[in-house]
Amino acid sequence: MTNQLALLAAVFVFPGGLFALLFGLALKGADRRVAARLQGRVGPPLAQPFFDLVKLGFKRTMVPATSAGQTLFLGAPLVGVVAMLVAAALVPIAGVYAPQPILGNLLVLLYLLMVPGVVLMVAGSASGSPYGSIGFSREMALMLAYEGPLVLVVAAVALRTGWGMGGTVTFSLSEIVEYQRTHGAFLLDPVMWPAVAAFVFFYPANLGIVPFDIPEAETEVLEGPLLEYSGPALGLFKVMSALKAVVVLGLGLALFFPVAPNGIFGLVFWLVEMLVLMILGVTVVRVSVGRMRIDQAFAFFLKWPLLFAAASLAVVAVVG
Amino acid sequence: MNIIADLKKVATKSPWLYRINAGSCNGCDVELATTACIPRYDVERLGCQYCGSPRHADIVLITGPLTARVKDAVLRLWEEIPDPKVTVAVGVCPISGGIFRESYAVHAPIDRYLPVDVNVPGCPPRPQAIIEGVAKAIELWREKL
Amino acid sequence: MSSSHETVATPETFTIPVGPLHVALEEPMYFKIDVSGETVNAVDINAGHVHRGIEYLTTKRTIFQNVILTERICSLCSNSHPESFAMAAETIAGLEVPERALYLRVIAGEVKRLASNLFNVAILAHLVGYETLFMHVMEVREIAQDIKESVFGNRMDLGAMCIGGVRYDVDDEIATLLTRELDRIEPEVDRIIDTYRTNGSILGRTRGVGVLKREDALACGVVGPVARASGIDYDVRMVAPYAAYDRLPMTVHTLVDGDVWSRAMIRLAEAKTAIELIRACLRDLPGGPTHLDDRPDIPRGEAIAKVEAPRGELVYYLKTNDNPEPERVKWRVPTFMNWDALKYMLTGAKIADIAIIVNSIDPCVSCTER
Amino acid sequence: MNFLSLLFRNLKNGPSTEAFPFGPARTPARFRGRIAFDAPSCEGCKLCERVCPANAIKFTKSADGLAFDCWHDTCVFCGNCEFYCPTKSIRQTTDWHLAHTQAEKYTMVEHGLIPNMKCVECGATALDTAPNVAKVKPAMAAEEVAELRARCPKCRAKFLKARRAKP
Amino acid sequence: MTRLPEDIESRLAAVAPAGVRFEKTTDGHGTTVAWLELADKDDLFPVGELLKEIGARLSMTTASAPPAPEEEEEEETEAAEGEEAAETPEKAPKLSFGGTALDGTALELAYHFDVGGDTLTVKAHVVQGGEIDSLTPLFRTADWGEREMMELYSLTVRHHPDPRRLFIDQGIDPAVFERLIPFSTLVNSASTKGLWEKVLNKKGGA
Repeated sequence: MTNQLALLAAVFVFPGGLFALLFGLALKGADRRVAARLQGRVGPPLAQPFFDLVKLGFKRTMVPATSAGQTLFLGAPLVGVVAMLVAAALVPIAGVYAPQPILGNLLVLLYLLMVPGVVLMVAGSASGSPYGSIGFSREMALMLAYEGPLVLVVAAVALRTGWGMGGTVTFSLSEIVEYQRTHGAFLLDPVMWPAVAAFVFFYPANLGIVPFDIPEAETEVLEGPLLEYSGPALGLFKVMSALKAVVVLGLGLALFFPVAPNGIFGLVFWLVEMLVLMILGVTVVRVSVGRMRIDQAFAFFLKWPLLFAAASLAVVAVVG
Repeated sequence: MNIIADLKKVATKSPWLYRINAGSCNGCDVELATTACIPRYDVERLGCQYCGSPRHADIVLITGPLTARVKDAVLRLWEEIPDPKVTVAVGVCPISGGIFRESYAVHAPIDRYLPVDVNVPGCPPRPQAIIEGVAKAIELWREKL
Repeated sequence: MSSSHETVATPETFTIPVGPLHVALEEPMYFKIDVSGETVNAVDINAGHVHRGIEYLTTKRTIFQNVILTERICSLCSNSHPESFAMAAETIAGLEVPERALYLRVIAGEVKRLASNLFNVAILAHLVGYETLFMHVMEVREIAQDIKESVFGNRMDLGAMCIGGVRYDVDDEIATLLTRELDRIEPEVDRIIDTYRTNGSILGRTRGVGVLKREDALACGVVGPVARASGIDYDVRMVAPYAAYDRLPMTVHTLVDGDVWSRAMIRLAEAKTAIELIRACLRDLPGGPTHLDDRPDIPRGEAIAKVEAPRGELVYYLKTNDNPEPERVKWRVPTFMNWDALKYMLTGAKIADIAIIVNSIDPCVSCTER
Repeated sequence: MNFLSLLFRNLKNGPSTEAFPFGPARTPARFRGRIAFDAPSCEGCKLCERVCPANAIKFTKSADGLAFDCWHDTCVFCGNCEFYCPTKSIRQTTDWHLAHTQAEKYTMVEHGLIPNMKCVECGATALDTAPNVAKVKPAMAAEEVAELRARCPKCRAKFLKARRAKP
Repeated sequence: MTRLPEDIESRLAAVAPAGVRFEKTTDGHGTTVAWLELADKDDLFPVGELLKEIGARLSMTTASAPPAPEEEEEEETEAAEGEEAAETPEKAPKLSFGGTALDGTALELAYHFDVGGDTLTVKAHVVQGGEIDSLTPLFRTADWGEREMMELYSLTVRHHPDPRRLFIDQGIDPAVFERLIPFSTLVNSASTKGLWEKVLNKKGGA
């Protein structure tokens, strides 16, 4: 019983749910603020994403006449939010929180991370707009491109941890975190550097920022899949994207740098780490480059990230 | 009830802008782009954000004298913006037809076809004037929410 | 978007409507684009969304009102229209424009060219999704906007021209201001040129994209930076000099590749040349009046006048009779010629490049459709 | 690479955002804004009405005199009126605070009245316009102009003729 | 980019057998502006061929409908003043070069060519509702200009590849430039009047 309560709490309050949402919004706010500063502007207040969300709550949701079906159109973002809530509860925070095995492991998390992309695809096609359709095909191409390297990277981490612990592979994130806490972070382990390099490319692609914001490119396909959404339904997408930022960044920390003291200081340390990661890995990248074309992005991922990812797996396999 | 009122106050800090070009000469449009996007004026300070889809918009800025061919598209687009919304006519063309008023191809003033809330005259208005207009629109929007 | 969602012929080929109200396009225009996957097969251009019947209006207004009306055809080339119109009227009346006015006309025209060209390359960065660069170029352009507002009183429509001269003057204070602002903007323009020449994001999206070969360019009769980027050495300021251009150090820039990048580089080079021309004008500015006496009479007659607008050759034909209103005013703007070339540039392009290619001719729809 | 230096420069120099709307905005002296009309110096030639390309200026005759109205919602701020006005009675001010709500739309007007007066000489009702004395030689003194002004057009012509006749 | 050849006049006359009227002026910068009027509109195409050969570029086309001679009106007023009204015979309408009546029903088509910076304008006269050959086989750039002439005036361009309207909305009546008088109904000049009434009323009320 308490176990179930703890589970619910993990999904809806901490570290998933409310906590992840508020923190995710704060991260987005920080991203916008820092981006503004880099561009020589004042920028919006930190709480701007929160204001936006409240505002969307007051607006009317319109379902386009061209929509394939209201349930699909409105259900898609809801599925995405639920998936991200669960995913957020799956990400360990070093020294603070270890997810219960019953929720799932790294493989489940990988699947959940694909959900937002799929949701965007469904949303795009359900809206019935031609731009949505183009967004759909671009999202699909991009997912194909970045999921490959990601799987290889995760496999490398799983192998390294598994063998290090004397087993074969482990897909338990808690174990991966614990292993690094005793044997040193993978970020500092030269064997894992190709994996880190490959993972770095995964960030912007998965979070849909420049140079990989191709499916949602405002100037090409308007906002692609989100074009037809309004009001609370659009708000759900914002929630999904805020949660996703926490999950993806948290995953990165768990995979490569789960170094933190225990208890409340651990949490503070983690929050700061996440913020730094957001700014360095997302904000700075997005203000300093332009967008790629989908074919360029595809070719790019089949080159460098895949090369790094494959190399990482090979190196891990050779070194043992 | 108080919470709702507070939330509404919060909501007005996030007015998203959308612009419709109803056949303008570019002047107002370029000034709108300037106002909305560049560091010097940075309307993001006010929580404003330019959006690519009419469905995301709260404040709609219309420029141009509403030409015959663009009229239906403009009116349809305006319908697609979810309520509550505030309409701002930027430049003298949508307000009165301006210099083009007597042409066969122009349907201005635009308030014959849709309710306008704020007018920003100028040819084109300078960015600061547009910001003033947007500020007025935000006030009206708060009442409408 | 909003406009008709007509679509999907077969699973392989789509028809996507671009416009008429599209966020990537500054102005309403409407393309129907047949695509397979992400590649464009054919383009159909449907025009007329900004048709305001200005040619008709010119015959209902006096020549003095028309100087302003033509300025409102388009705010980006808003100096070239009245200049060309005034030149046509002056030719008919045989008016000798004061020397000082000729230099002042060049200053007004080049300030507009500077701002207009910077705007176009800024939009290029925006379309490439390079927001920071976009903001930076726009911020630099603000210097030109400040010049316009301080010297002429408006950020877009200068109101500099009148029949028989110019309406503004450059006194010592304004000359100092101009020099100071030019000193500020010049190094920034240099740095922007450098960025566009070397930046990977820009090069990756613009080199080899939207190529217009020289022979196609000649067939379409393209003008302005589009022609010069395809290797056609034609600039009205050079081949048919007007105002004071024959006395100024003019350089015509040409490139041969005919792609989006070349067109952007030509515009940037011309922005730089514009700065040099303004400096030369300030240095050589002769004394004397800035315009002829009040309102000269324009007798019956007809004339052709052309100027090099920021987007290329702008031609005016004016026919007057004994009325204060002209009998016929007709003009042909650069985009009218360049638009046709889009068909060559867009065929075989990627969807993602449509807006970038369209922007590369610096389309001025409001000029074209009048 | 030079792009990263731009980001760094932005960080170092801080935001270049203007204080407006939370502070004052810079307005250049030559800014062409709201039209201002000075009725006492107007000669009533109505040239501004004729050169205005946007039909923004209207003179209407009424029992009180000649009313001038310029509607700012159709004025294109081109400055033709000021440029051609022989007495510069019509000027463009630097005021650009013109944004207004729809309710105020038809009140965005610059209004002026050239009142009627009685001619001191013949007693006819005439408009109290400023006399056109720019080209009168020798130049007129202020008192003379005032004297001239108090007359109707016909008496003004007589007055000037008499003045020319004087040695 | 050659400029207008010296012998252009004789070469033009040779390809336009019905007759031409040629005029040119050169300004201080050496830029030449030339005007060529064709007696027969059907000579336009051969003239176009010659110009194509010398490397000209069709840069603009203008159609206009010269209004009916105003002399009539003026004469009426003059007649009212003087007493020669009875003496004035019904004048034959003025003719253009080539013999088209200039009574307000003829169209003047001007094709403006650019030859390396020089301008040559070729003029042809067509009666209202008449036809002219398309220059599109020679000059790609004639396409839009000719479509524009067709939507503004009642004129048919023969063999035009795409004779749809160019800019003017289908909802607007054809040949807009010819409806000079009944136009006021189409034009919303009533709008101006209405707006001014509101402006003046509001002010009065305030």
